[in-house]
Parts: sequence; C-alpha cells; structure tokens
Amino acid sequence: MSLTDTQPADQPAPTPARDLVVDVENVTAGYLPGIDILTDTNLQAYDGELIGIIGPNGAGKSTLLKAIFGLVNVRSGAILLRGEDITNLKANKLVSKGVGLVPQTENVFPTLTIRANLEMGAYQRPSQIRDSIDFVVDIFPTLRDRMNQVAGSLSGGERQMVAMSRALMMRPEVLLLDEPSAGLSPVRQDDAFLRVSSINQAGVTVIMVEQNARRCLQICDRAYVLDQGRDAHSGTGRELLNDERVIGLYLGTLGQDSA
Amino acid sequence: ACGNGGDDTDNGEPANTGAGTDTDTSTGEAAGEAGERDLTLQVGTVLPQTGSLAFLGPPEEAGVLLAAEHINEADLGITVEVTLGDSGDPDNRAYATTVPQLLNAGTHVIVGAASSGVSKLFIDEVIAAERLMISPANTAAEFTDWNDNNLYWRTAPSDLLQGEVLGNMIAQDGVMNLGIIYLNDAYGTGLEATLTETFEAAAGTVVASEPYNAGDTTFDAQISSVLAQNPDAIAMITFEEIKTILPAIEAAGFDTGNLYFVDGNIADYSEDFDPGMLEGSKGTQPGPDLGDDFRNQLNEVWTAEGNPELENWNYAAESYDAVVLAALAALAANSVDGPDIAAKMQEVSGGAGDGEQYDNFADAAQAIIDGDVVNYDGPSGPITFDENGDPTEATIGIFEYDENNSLVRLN
Amino acid sequence: MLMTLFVFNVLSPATALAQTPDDPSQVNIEEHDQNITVNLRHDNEPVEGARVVISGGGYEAEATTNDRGQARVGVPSTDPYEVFVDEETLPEGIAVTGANPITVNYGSQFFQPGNFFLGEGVRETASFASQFTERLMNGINFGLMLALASIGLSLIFGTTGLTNFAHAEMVTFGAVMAYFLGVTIALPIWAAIPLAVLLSGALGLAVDASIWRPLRRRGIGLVQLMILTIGLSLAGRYVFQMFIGGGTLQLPGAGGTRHQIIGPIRLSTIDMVSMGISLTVLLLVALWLLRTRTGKATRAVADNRSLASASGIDVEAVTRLVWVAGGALAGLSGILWAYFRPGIKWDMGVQILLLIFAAVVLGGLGTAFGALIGALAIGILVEVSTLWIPSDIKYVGALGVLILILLVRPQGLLGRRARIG
Amino acid sequence: MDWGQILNNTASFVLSPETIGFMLAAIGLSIHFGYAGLLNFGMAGFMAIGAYSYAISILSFGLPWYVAMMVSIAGAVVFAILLGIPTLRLRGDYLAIVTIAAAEIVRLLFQSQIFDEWTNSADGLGGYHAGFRAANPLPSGSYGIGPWTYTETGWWVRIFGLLLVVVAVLVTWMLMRSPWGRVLKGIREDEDAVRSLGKNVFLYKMQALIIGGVFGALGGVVIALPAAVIPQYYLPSLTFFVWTALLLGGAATIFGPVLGAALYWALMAFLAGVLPQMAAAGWLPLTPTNAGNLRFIVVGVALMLLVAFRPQGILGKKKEMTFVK
Amino acid sequence: MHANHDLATGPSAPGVGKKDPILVADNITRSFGGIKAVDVQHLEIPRNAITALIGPNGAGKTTLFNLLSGFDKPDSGEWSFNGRSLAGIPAWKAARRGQVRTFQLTKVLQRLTVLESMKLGASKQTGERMLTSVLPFLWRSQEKQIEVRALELLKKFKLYDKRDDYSAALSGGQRKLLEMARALMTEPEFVLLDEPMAGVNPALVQSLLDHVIDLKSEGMTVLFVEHDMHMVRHIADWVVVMAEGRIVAEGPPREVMKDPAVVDAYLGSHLDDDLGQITGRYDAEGSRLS
Ligand SMILES: Nc1ncnc2c1ncn2[C@@H]1O[C@H](COP(=O)(O)OP(=O)(O)OP(=O)(O)O)[C@@H](O)[C@H]1O
Ligand SMILES: Nc1ncnc2c1ncn2[C@@H]1O[C@H](COP(=O)(O)OP(=O)(O)OP(=O)(O)O)[C@@H](O)[C@H]1O
Ligand SMILES: [Mg+2]
Ligand SMILES: [Mg+2]
Repeated sequence: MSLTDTQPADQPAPTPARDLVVDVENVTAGYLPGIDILTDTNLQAYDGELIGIIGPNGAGKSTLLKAIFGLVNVRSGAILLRGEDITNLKANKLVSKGVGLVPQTENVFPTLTIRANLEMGAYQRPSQIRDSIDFVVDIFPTLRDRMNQVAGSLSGGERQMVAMSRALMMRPEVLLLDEPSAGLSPVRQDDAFLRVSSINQAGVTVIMVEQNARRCLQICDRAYVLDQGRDAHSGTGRELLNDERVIGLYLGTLGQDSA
Repeated sequence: ACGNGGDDTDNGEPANTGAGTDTDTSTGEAAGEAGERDLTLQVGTVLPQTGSLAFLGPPEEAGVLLAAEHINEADLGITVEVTLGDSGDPDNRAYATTVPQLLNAGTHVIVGAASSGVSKLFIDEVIAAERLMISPANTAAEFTDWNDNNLYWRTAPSDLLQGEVLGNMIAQDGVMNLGIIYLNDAYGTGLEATLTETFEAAAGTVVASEPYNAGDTTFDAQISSVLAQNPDAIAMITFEEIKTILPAIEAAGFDTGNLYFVDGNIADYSEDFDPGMLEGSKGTQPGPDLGDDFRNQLNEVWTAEGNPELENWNYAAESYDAVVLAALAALAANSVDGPDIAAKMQEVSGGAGDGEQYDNFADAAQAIIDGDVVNYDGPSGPITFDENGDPTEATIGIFEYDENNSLVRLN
Repeated sequence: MLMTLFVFNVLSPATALAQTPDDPSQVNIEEHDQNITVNLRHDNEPVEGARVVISGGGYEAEATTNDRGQARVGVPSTDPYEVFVDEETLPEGIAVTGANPITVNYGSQFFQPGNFFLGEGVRETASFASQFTERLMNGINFGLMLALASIGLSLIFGTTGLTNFAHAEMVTFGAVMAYFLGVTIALPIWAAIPLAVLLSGALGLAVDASIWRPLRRRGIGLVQLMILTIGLSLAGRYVFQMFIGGGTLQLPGAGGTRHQIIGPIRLSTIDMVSMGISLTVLLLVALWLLRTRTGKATRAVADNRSLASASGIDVEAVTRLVWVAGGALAGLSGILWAYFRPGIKWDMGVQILLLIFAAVVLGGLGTAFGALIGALAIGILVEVSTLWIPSDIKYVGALGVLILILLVRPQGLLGRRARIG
Repeated sequence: MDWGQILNNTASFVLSPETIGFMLAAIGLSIHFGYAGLLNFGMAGFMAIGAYSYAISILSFGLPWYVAMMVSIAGAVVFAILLGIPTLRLRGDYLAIVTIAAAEIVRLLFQSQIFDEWTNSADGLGGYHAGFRAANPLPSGSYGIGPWTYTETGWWVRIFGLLLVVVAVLVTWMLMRSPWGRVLKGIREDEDAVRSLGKNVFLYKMQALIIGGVFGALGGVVIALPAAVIPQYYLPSLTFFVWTALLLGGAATIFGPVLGAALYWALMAFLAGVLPQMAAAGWLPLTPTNAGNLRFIVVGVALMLLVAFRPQGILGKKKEMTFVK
Repeated sequence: MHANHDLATGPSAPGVGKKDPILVADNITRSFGGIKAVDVQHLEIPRNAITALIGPNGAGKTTLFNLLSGFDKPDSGEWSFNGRSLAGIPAWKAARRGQVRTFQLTKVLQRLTVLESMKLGASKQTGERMLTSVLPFLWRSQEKQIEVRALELLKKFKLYDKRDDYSAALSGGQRKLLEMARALMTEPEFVLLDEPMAGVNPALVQSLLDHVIDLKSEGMTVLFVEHDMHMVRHIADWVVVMAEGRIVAEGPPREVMKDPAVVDAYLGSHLDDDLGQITGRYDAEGSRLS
C-alpha cells in the first residue's frame, strides 16, 4: 500500500541560500499511551517556502501539525523553529514566536461573534486588530456584514473562512494550515489558494495539509506525502502531481481530465 | 405495655451482645429486692455533633456526662460508661453508622436523638436489638403509640403543656392579635397548634402563622407576612434560627420587646444583642430553675473534655435525667438488659408504685438498695412517665428579658 | 389528647406588678393562691375604670381596670369562675357585644384570662401593594446578592466547564473570613471586608493551583471533576463547622433599622450599601467581560481551550484569573449574604447553592448577563411568591418557574440554541 | 483502639439496608448517567417517591406491603414521566440543575404542611413495618457468621434487598448488552446523530429514566423498610452521595454501582469507628465532637483523592476516560 | 451516464417538475433574524437518481437539509416524501420513513467503537425495543446479519482496521467516512449527504463514488451537497443550484455548469485552470518559475 517500502523518502536538495525555519526531526507522537501515530517523521520547511502535506485519511497529517504546534505530545525526536528547540512548547508560546495554526476541526469559537473570533486571533497584538480585520475582510468579503453573528451559527464554509482569518490576524511568520479549503465553494477555494500563495510570496512560510491534493500540489513549492505516520515521499509539487504512483494511491483520476 | 416484651415477633438476640452484659446477675425478678448491686451500664449517645442540629448537641452531651459523673461518684453498685456518638442530621446520615456501632459494642441505653425525625430513622433498629432508648428532646406524638416493646422513653415534656401555658400567658398580657413564626416539624407544629388553640380560647386572634423549614436561611418572607397583619406580639417557635430572625425582625421595625420565646430558643442573649433589645419580651421553658450550680457543673464536665464553653442549656436537664432514670431503673431491676430496665422505668419516675420522692441520684439509689420504691424528680422537673413512656407532668417556667437581654424567672 | 395532664405545681401568673395595697385593679391577690386576670380593650385601646365582677363557687369579688385596661382578682379555688363586666361603668358608647359574663377555666398552671376585646378593632394591616413593594425590594436585594455569587459560578463554569458545587463553600468562606477579621481579630469593618474578599480571591487561586490545575493536566472528565467538587464541598463545610460550630454568628452592624425611603419602600443603611456594592461590582464585571481583552478571552477559553491556546491566549493564566475573580465574587456575596440573612453559619452557602445554580441556569449557562437576570428573577420570585403560596414551600415556586421557563426556552433566558448540522 | 470491633462494624455495614438501598439507586443512576448520559441529579426525588409511596400506601390506604411496593414502582414511573416530559429535551448541564430542582420540589412538597394528613409533613412517616415483617419466611432468632450476624428481621430486609439488587444487576446487564443498550449509549454520545438514524431518542431516554428511576425508588423503599421516611433524608446531598458511590465503582459498568455503594458505606462506617476512637485515645488532638466533623472532612478528601487518582472508578475502563469531556 | 433530460418534465428551470419525484417541497422559508437563509418556491427531487445541490457558502443548503430532515422548523412550507407530508414530522420519524441525512460537521459517537456506531445505524432492529431486548434469542441472528453488512461497508470505506477503536479516535476525514457509512447502514430509500467527501482523500473518493452509483442501481435516491465539481460531474444526474436561499438554476450537470450566472457566483473562472500558473510559480509546461 504505502510508498515506504517501494521507495525511500528522497529529499530534494534544499536551496542553501534559505534558512531552515521549521525542522521536524524523527518525531514520534501519539494520543493514547502505547500507540504512536507518527513514527520517525521528518519535515523541513525553509524560509518563504510553501509546503504541502498530502496523504490518505488517518495518515497523521493533522497529528503532525498539532505536534509542531505543541497540541500533541511528542514522544521522541525534536522540532526546531529557526534552530530553537520548540518541542512540546505550549501553543500560546509558539504564537508569540510567530507561528499560527488553522486546525482541521473545531477551528472557531462558536459562542463568540466573528469580530471577537478575529480579535482573539490577534490576542497578543491588540494594537493591530483594526488593520488586521481590514486585511482579512479583504480576503473574505462575506464576513464583512456579519461581524456580529456568532460563529457557531455560520455555515460550514463561512466557518472555514473565519478559521483562516483568525489565524491570519496575527500576521504570523509561519502558518500551519489544516485543510483550509474544505467546505469552501469552488470560487472561494481558488481564492483561498491564491491568497495563501500570495501570503507566502509576501514572505510567510506556509505548511498546508490538503485533501484537495491536486490544487495543493499545483501551488506548493514542495510537498510531502504522509502515509501511516511516516513521510513516505516528497518532492516538488509538480513532480508529485505527475507521479503515477502518487496519482494512483492518493490523487485519483477524477480531476485529471480537466487540469 | 409491659416491659418484658410479650410480643416477640421482632425480637431476637442482637448480633454482638458483647461486653458489659456479663456483669448482669439476673432478670427482672430481682426487682425491688434490697441488697448490693454490681452493675455496669453502657450508655451511648446518639446526639448531634455535626450537621444542622449540631448546636443542640453540646448541652445534651454535657447533661449525659454530668449524670454519669454523679452516678459514678455516688458509687452505689452501678457504674455508667458513656460513649458519645454522633447522630448528625438526616442530611449527613451520621446516625446510620453510629447506631449499629453502639449496638454492636453492647450499649445498653441509647440516649437520643435530638430530633424526632432522626429518632424515627433508627428507633426500630434499637428496639429490634432490645436496648433501651431515651430521647431527651423528642416531642413527636407518634412515639406515644409506637410499637416499641416499651423500650422507647423520653424525658422532654409534651408540647401540649408548654403551648397551653404560653397561650394563656400571652392572653393574660392583654395581647389581642398574635403573630406566630414556627418551625415546620413536630416540635414547631405541635407547639403552634396548642398555642393557637389556647390563645384563641381566651378571645385572642392569631392573625398570622408562618412556618419555615429546617435549613431555611432567610426569613424575610415569613416576617413580612406576619408584620403585614400588624400583630400586637409575635410568638417565635424556633431553635437556633432565632439569631437570624431577631435582627431581621428588628430591622423590619417591629418592637422586639413584644416577642414571646419558647424553650427551643429562650436563652441569655446578653452577649449577642444590644442591651435593651429584648427588654420586656417573655418566654417559657419547662423545668424548674436550673440554678447556677447545675449549669456550672455542666460547663465543668463539658470543658474538661476540651470543648469550648456551653452556649445554651437546651435539653441538658432532660439528658441528665434520662441517664439518671435509666441507672435507677437498672438498679431497681438489678439488671442492665434493655427490657429489664424498661420494666422499671415508669416506677422509678413515680408513674407507678407510689415511691418516695427523691431529687438526686445518690439518695434515690441508696433507697433502692435499701429495698424501697423511689420516685425520682430531677433538674428537668417532676418527671412521671405514663405507661407509654411519655412524661406527664412538667413545670413550665416563665421568664422575662431584662434590659441586658438576660432572663429573669417570674415563677 | 394523648396524655393525662396533672397539676404539679401552682404558680402565680406572669404579670406580677408592683402592688400597692389599695390598688383597685389588684384584689385579693395576697389572700389566694390563684388569680384571674381580666383585660378590657375597646378598638384595641385599654379601657380604664371599668368594674369587673368575678364570681363562682360562692365566692365573689370585684375590681376596677387600671390604665392598661387590666384587673386581677385572687380566687380561692381552681374551679371555673364567671367574669362579668359592668356595662354601666364603661365609657360612653362602648358596649359588650359578646357574651357577658364569660366563664374562665383553670389551665395547667393558672387561669385562662377573662379577656373582653370590644369594638370593631380595625387593625391596620399592610396593603397588598405595600407588601408587594416591600418584598420586591427584598427580592431585588436578595437577587443582587445572588447575582454576585451566580456570576462567579457562571464565570468558572463558562471558562472551565466545571460545575462547581464547592462554590457554596467559597461563599461561606468570605463570610467566615469577614467574621474572623472583623470580630475575632477585631479589625475595623471597612478593613475587614475588603481583606476578606481578597482572601476569598486567594482561596480561588489556591484551589486552582493545588487541585484543578494538576487535574486538568491529567485530563480528567468534567463529570468526574464535578463529583470531586462534591467532595471538596463536604470537606470544606465540615472544616467550617469544626471552627465556627453549628450556631449562628453575626458580623458587626448586622440588622439595623430600615428607614422609609419613598412610599412603602423601606431600606436599612446596610441594605442600601449592599445593593450599591452589588450593582457596582456587577457593572465592573460586565465591563471587564465585554470590554477588555482578558474578559473576552475567558469566553474564548470557555469555547475551545486548545484553539484559545493556538490563538496565543495563555489559557492557564486566564483560568487562574477566573478562579481568583470567581472566588472574590463568591466571598463578597457571602459577606453580603451574611448581612442580608443576617447571620453566618457553617452551611449558609449550601443553603443557597441550589438557588445560585437555578439563577445561572435560568439565565442561560455561561452567560454572565443571564446569571444576573436569572438571579434577580429567582430572588424576586422567592420573596414575592409567598404572597400567594405558603412560606414553607417558598422555594417550590421559584424552582417550579425555573422548570417552566426551561420548558419554553431550553437554553435559558439569554442562552443561544446551538446550530445543528 | 479496638480494631477488631471497628473492622467488624465496617464489614457488617457492607450489608446494611442503607448500603443495599444505595446499591439499587446507584444502579439506577448508572443507567441514567453511565449508559444514557442523563445527568440526573434528582435521584433523591425518586428515592423519596419510592419510600413515601410505600409508606403512604400502607399507612393511609392499608394496602399490603407488596402492593405498596408496586405502588412505589408506579409512583417512580409517573414521576419519571412527569420529570421527563419537560426536562429530557434539555442539554446535559441544564438537566442536572433542573433535576435537582425537581427533586427538591418533591421533597419540599412532602415536607410542607399542605399534605400533612398523608405525609405528616416534616416529621415523616414510620411504623409501617408490620406487614413486611409478617411475611418473613425466616425462623426467628439471630444467626449468621462473624460480622454478618443479624436477627431474622435484619436478614429478611437484607435478603429481600439483595434479591432486588440481583434483579437490577441482571436487568441492567441484559439491557445493556442488547441493541437497546447500544442505542442508549449512542444517545449518550450524540443524540442528534442517533435521531438522524431514525431512533426515537425521547422514547429511549424516557425508558432509561423510568427504569433507572424505578431502581432508585426501590432503593428508597429498601432503605425505608427497617427505618422511617422523613423528608430531610431526601436532600440533594443524598443524590450526591449516590453519585459518589456510582463513580467510585465506575459508571457504565455492571457491578461498579454495587461495589461503589459497599465501598462508600464501608468507608463511612470505618471512619465513624476509627476517628472518635483515635480522638478518645488521644492520638488526635480533637474532642470527640470534632472527630465527628473530621469524619466528613476525611470522607470529602477521600472522595477527592479517589476521583483524582482513579477517575474511571474501580471497575471502569481507563481508555474510555481519555474521551470523556 | 444517463440521458439526464429524462428526469424532468420540462425544460431545465428552477422548480421544474420531475417525472417521478421522491420529494416535493413548496414555499419553504426559514429566516434567522431578518436574513432569509432559505426561500424555496418549489423543488422536486427525482427518484432513483443522484441529485447534487450546489451553491456558494451560506446559500442555505445545510439549512434546507435541516428543514427537510426535521432538525429545524421552517417559518413556512410544505414538503412531502413519497407523497406523504413530512412537514412537522420529528427528525427520527422522517429517518424511519427512509429519508436519512448526514451532517456537514460530523457527529461521531465518541465512546462507541466504529463497529458499534455502524450497527447502531441499522434500522428495524428487534433488539432495539426495550421488551424484546432482554430476550437475546429474538435478535441474535439479525445482529449477525447486521454485523456482516457493517463490516462490508467498513472495508469499502477504509475503516475496517479501525472497527474496534472508539470513534473519538478517528481523523477528520475518517469521521466523514464513518458519518456516511453509518447513514448507509440504515438502508435508506433517500439519503441526503451534506458534503460527504469534504476532507476525504481523492483516491478514496473515487472508489466510494462507484459504490454510490451501485446503490443507485439498487434503487436508492441520493441528494448531496458538494463543492467538488469533479465529483458532481462524475456522478450527478441532476444539479440544483442554490444562492441566497433560493433555487437559481436546475438541470443536468454539464448544462448547469455552463450557466454564466452559476460560473460567476459559484464556480469562478479558474475551475479548470492550473493555479500554479495563475500564481506565477509555474509556467504552462509545469516548470518552476520562482
Ligand atoms: N442558527 C443560525 N443563526 C443565524 N444564522 C444562521 C443560522 N444557521 C444558518 N445561518 C445562516 O444562514 C445561511 C445559510 O447557512 P447554511 O449552513 O444553510 O449554508 P450552506 O449553503 O450549507 O453553506 P456551506 O456551503 O458553507 O455549508 C448562512 O449565511 C448562515 O450564516
Ligand atoms: N484524539 C485522538 N485519539 C486517538 N487517536 C487519534 C486521535 N485523533 C486521531 N487519531 C488517530 O490518529 C491517526 C492520524 O490522525 P490524523 O488526524 O492525524 O489523520 P489525518 O492524516 O489528518 O487524516 P484526515 O485526512 O482524515 O484528516 C488516525 O488513525 C486516527 O485514528
Ligand atoms: Mg486531518
Ligand atoms: Mg453547509
């Protein structure tokens, strides 16, 4: 099934000019005692890169993001942020170090209004709330007239927009996104990908988990394929997009005809 | 009912009839015989040490301890050993574990409980174990015909008597319209009923009568309802809650010199309230004047145990007499078995047998050893049991508050 | 009657007045053991100078009522006597309407008095409206105090999800500390109360640091924690009983007379101060929750702890703050409660715990304003409902209304229904 | 210190009617909370209904004891329905408070003087034992082994109570391993999900409320069988203690409630024996009165420690705990 | 693929009648504080076909599902399923009649294992009645059949390995899968799937769609909300487009997706473009620019 046995993870030569921003080294992590979800996983993100993570359901993609963000206990290995060890550091500490996360599920504060959700996003930088709100509303204009609606009553897609916006409020330097496009309408999805791309081009390092794998691979610089808790495969977006095995096992052929 | 338990259906030896009973010499046949005795009477109390009735416990336990001390000092063929147990309240259920424990430890006499409700919860257990149970404070009417094999007794006088005296006293004072605030339990409802009956029989009107529940914390609604009827005086049938009600009534603008108290709440309030607050208010309390001597003795035995000084005297005399009567009955029966003691209880109280009157244990005990029949009347008054185990006589003391909120006895 | 009552002792009646030998209202008192008191009133005013005649068993004596409308006559036996009022001697326009003479019987210790209450006897009772206003004011006062306790509970529940049954003990703690500082140590009350509130806040901090934080780390379920609070509540309550016993204590200045404010509204200084404090503190808390960053963060933490943390909120610090605030609010409400009741008791907190919970639920769990509205509603209901229902079921009304309202609005008055799907 | 006696008492209390009543009530609560996820904090109400129905049936209406017991069951069913209709739609924590309120309403009504004729208001009812005792098939006398030596009346109450416990355990076991139990557990987790699958959630919750309530009422009857029925017994603290027993043993386990109840009362009895004796022996710097207070402090702390270190209860599954909220 | 025009009685237009509608809805409205989230004049869903409901975020699709399935109450409206009115019918009854829905935000039964959740889904179980539940012999054999069916479905949904794990321990995508599989356990006649494939791995989606098509051939009717146009194109026989609460277009997939209004408001202009090129990261040949 997985690529692990067929082909070892091949690391493309990193661009030496750039700094290593996020470095996941041989991380083993899990939820229940005795059951490891991630086993010896590695991932490197260099300054200004857009990294995609794809893989089957239950591969451990979300777990990996949570592990980076200190929300899942790392059992062995290390996670470095610009060379600094951040393994098992509390999430709020990471935020102050410029890392932001959009979780896959439960990613809004349901009883808070959209405005309050956004304010919470910039909790550590109250001074920039006004500017940041303008910034995110620009990306998701739908939110503009709904600032006072509680997030719990939003539609699935609207929620997703709030979740993204919340994480953008801090203007993070490293952005971890867990399926940001899920639930968005096609036009919004494209918007979102384009926005992520432009944010990235503005200098933010982005690590993005996506099941909309084709789209993700189209825009990312490099991507990792995660399977059963291991980084099975990695390469540039294009390489993977056209790799037969990746298509067969992870991408499917549904969208192929068009793209 | 006769003491030796004609009806045997629910008897049977208790589980661990243990220590203490081996000193028994024989059964009730020895009754009334003259001669030396060598008895050890195990007395266990099931009185409130914890919970919402805990304020009633100390004077009662002190009464028991003092009685034991007097009996043991007299050294007349009977030794009393006291185990203090906690009855708690129905909320914390301390009695549930205390009672089996005392019974298993071979206790002959259970003194308790303070509240009729709690007594009701374990009376059948005590009766089934064939031990004597004496409550110093129960006044619920049902205990009169309880199927108790004559093992249940009580030294607290009936509310009927106090209620009647209180009612006539209030009427004599010229009160026309009376308000009542009373506790919703056997004690409160019983007193309230007789008070109302007597008072209205003397041309008065009870214009408002408001109950509250044990555990209530505010009484504003009751006070407001009563004051709305503009009564000339208010009778307070309460326990400790009075300490909350009094300031509230004062704040509501009622003249706190026009109140009537009952035994549950009549106490020296010189420490608690501003001078003059209660001046002119009156109250009733069964029993002859306790006298400072008795109180000092109570305080002494109590503080000797490491406790703080007693704050009130409720049921101390009744508890004292409960133990003394049991000891006398045991002496008379020359046995410490429950049914044997029970068979002599009425006699030593003067309810049967035309005994000679004694007012202290030592003399009465000596008389029994000499073969006489005695009629003991102690600090709680002229106790005389009827055949149901209820006291039939009482002196109701009448008190008035002076300018220091201290009590002055008027009779 | 269940018992036979015997006569044991014969005592003189209570009203022993200093007696001058020729006082016409006191007749034959010295001569006889028993005596009969007669009270004569018209429209609830004493009637002076009326002649009353006591007769029976061949004995007859007469006396004249004094300025209190009272006369006393000694009688030789305990048999029934007749009491007759000589209408001739009554002032103009006053007549005996009922039986005359009346028969008085001997009670267990003395004679039933012979009372003649004449006239219409219009009693000035409080009107419904004034009773209503009085209780309304009481209810508002009570409700405000309840609101302080409820908001503390609601904050803690909102932020941690914990149903804290030990909140009752935090309420008691404030009152007990105020007593300790203000009475035992005898600090002036203006110092004792703020100090007690501070100590209550410190208690919240201590409880959070020593119990809840370690347990949160271990990821113990909320229901389990709720049971744990029951244990804490039990232990706390009996610690109080161990130290202050089972009786009632009073804070300095408790009670105090009420002054007429406007119309039937009467409040004591303490009432007014306490209502003022409640309102101010509630307003401050509301401002804190609505306007400040940390205030809003409490709700974010309530909604989703890990997302809150991912947003950069120091969840532990917010939780700690909430425990301190909850403790201080509980403590303050305990002190006000001690003045409102008035009195301090070891279990004074538990006695209103259910009302606190009812207030919080009625308003909508986790909504601070809901707690305020719920508390006012409960407070007023408890006090006012006794105008219609017996006082021994005064809580039934409030609790029943709670159930009825939830029947219509299952999410509470201010709560929002969660979206499905 | 008389350790033999203290241990004897402790062991003896494991079979007290009070313990057995708690077992039944805890089993009922296990159905409510453990399986159906209903935060019922009104168990005291069910126990009060059971005990009062039994006593009133006998005292006021002269029914035989077994009919009275049927009345208790019927009373619990009616109460469950009355309670369920307004409250089963409520979210968990709302339900908790409303059920406390409902139980308090029940108690206050039993305590109030309005129904004095039947309930004897605050003083409660007693002296309804004759019928039950007359039905005792055991020979009279006192027998048993060691600490478990009781009179024939004592045995009769206990055997009868234990029979009820056995029935309750069996019924619970059979129900909970069936698809019916599965639906109930589903409802505990997310009732909307179960609703979307075509199950009548309200009906299931009501059935669970009724069955658990009936066990609770029978628990109330067993406790009242040798004692009396007084309103102050049915305070919310009774519910709390039953909850404690349940969580000690482990909710959503078959034998957890039984074990928990036994443990709870054994602890109470042990402390009742040991603390005053320690105080009397001078091991504790306390008066016997304060030893009484200390008992409840220790019970409270013990309860906290048990929950903190074994949150799933003695028989509960640790793994399940990871996923509770 | 079908000749889609067979389904409707007239030319494609909002509210067009269907030859054999399974669900007919009229005048359904629901507003939240002033905003009309749903305002559907007339809608018919064809029987034994796969209908896609698409529309921008916040168009009211989920709200419409909530109304149709009885989880929410409309301000007004009438709708019938198989000719019987469903208005005012509680959710569980609607499901029992054969109209089952899934949730966009998944509802997993945390402390039930995956297999238990599946078995719970099965309808008409004898053992689910209280009285018969205590007599195992009455439901044993049915239980066995249900288990066989559940395991089969789990294999298809790639959840077989997880069958004995608590549902709480599933990943986001796995929850979606369980949600749908559980609904299929009821053997519904008409199933409403709310974004069933959002977050599911595309390779798995492909194999599941084949399963759904199989189900259709067995007689089931499907109405699903989806934002993945590849999927809509692949399996939908009919597409209904909603915007701002109203039905704005209806018709066969290819036709609807060409509708300029739909493209404008919903699909966007880049639907079939390579975003890599748009962002300027890659050129048309796929080689890296930046
Ligand atoms: N309970 C509610 N209170 C207020 N507004 C609501 C509520 N439920 C839904 N809405 C609003 O109604 C509109 C329709 O929501 P709905 O969930 O039906 O959209 P949808 O079409 O399913 O969108 P998506 O594709 O994003 O899931 C949205 O704008 C939403 O914010
Ligand atoms: N809270 C949890 N407790 C235990 N196990 C979990 C938990 N969450 C996820 N898992 C397990 O960990 C594995 C990886 O889950 P993860 O959420 O990381 O998957 P994923 O790659 O993000 O999948 P998806 O694409 O479906 O979101 C899965 O097998 C899942 O069952
Ligand atoms: Mg994931
Ligand atoms: Mg939707």
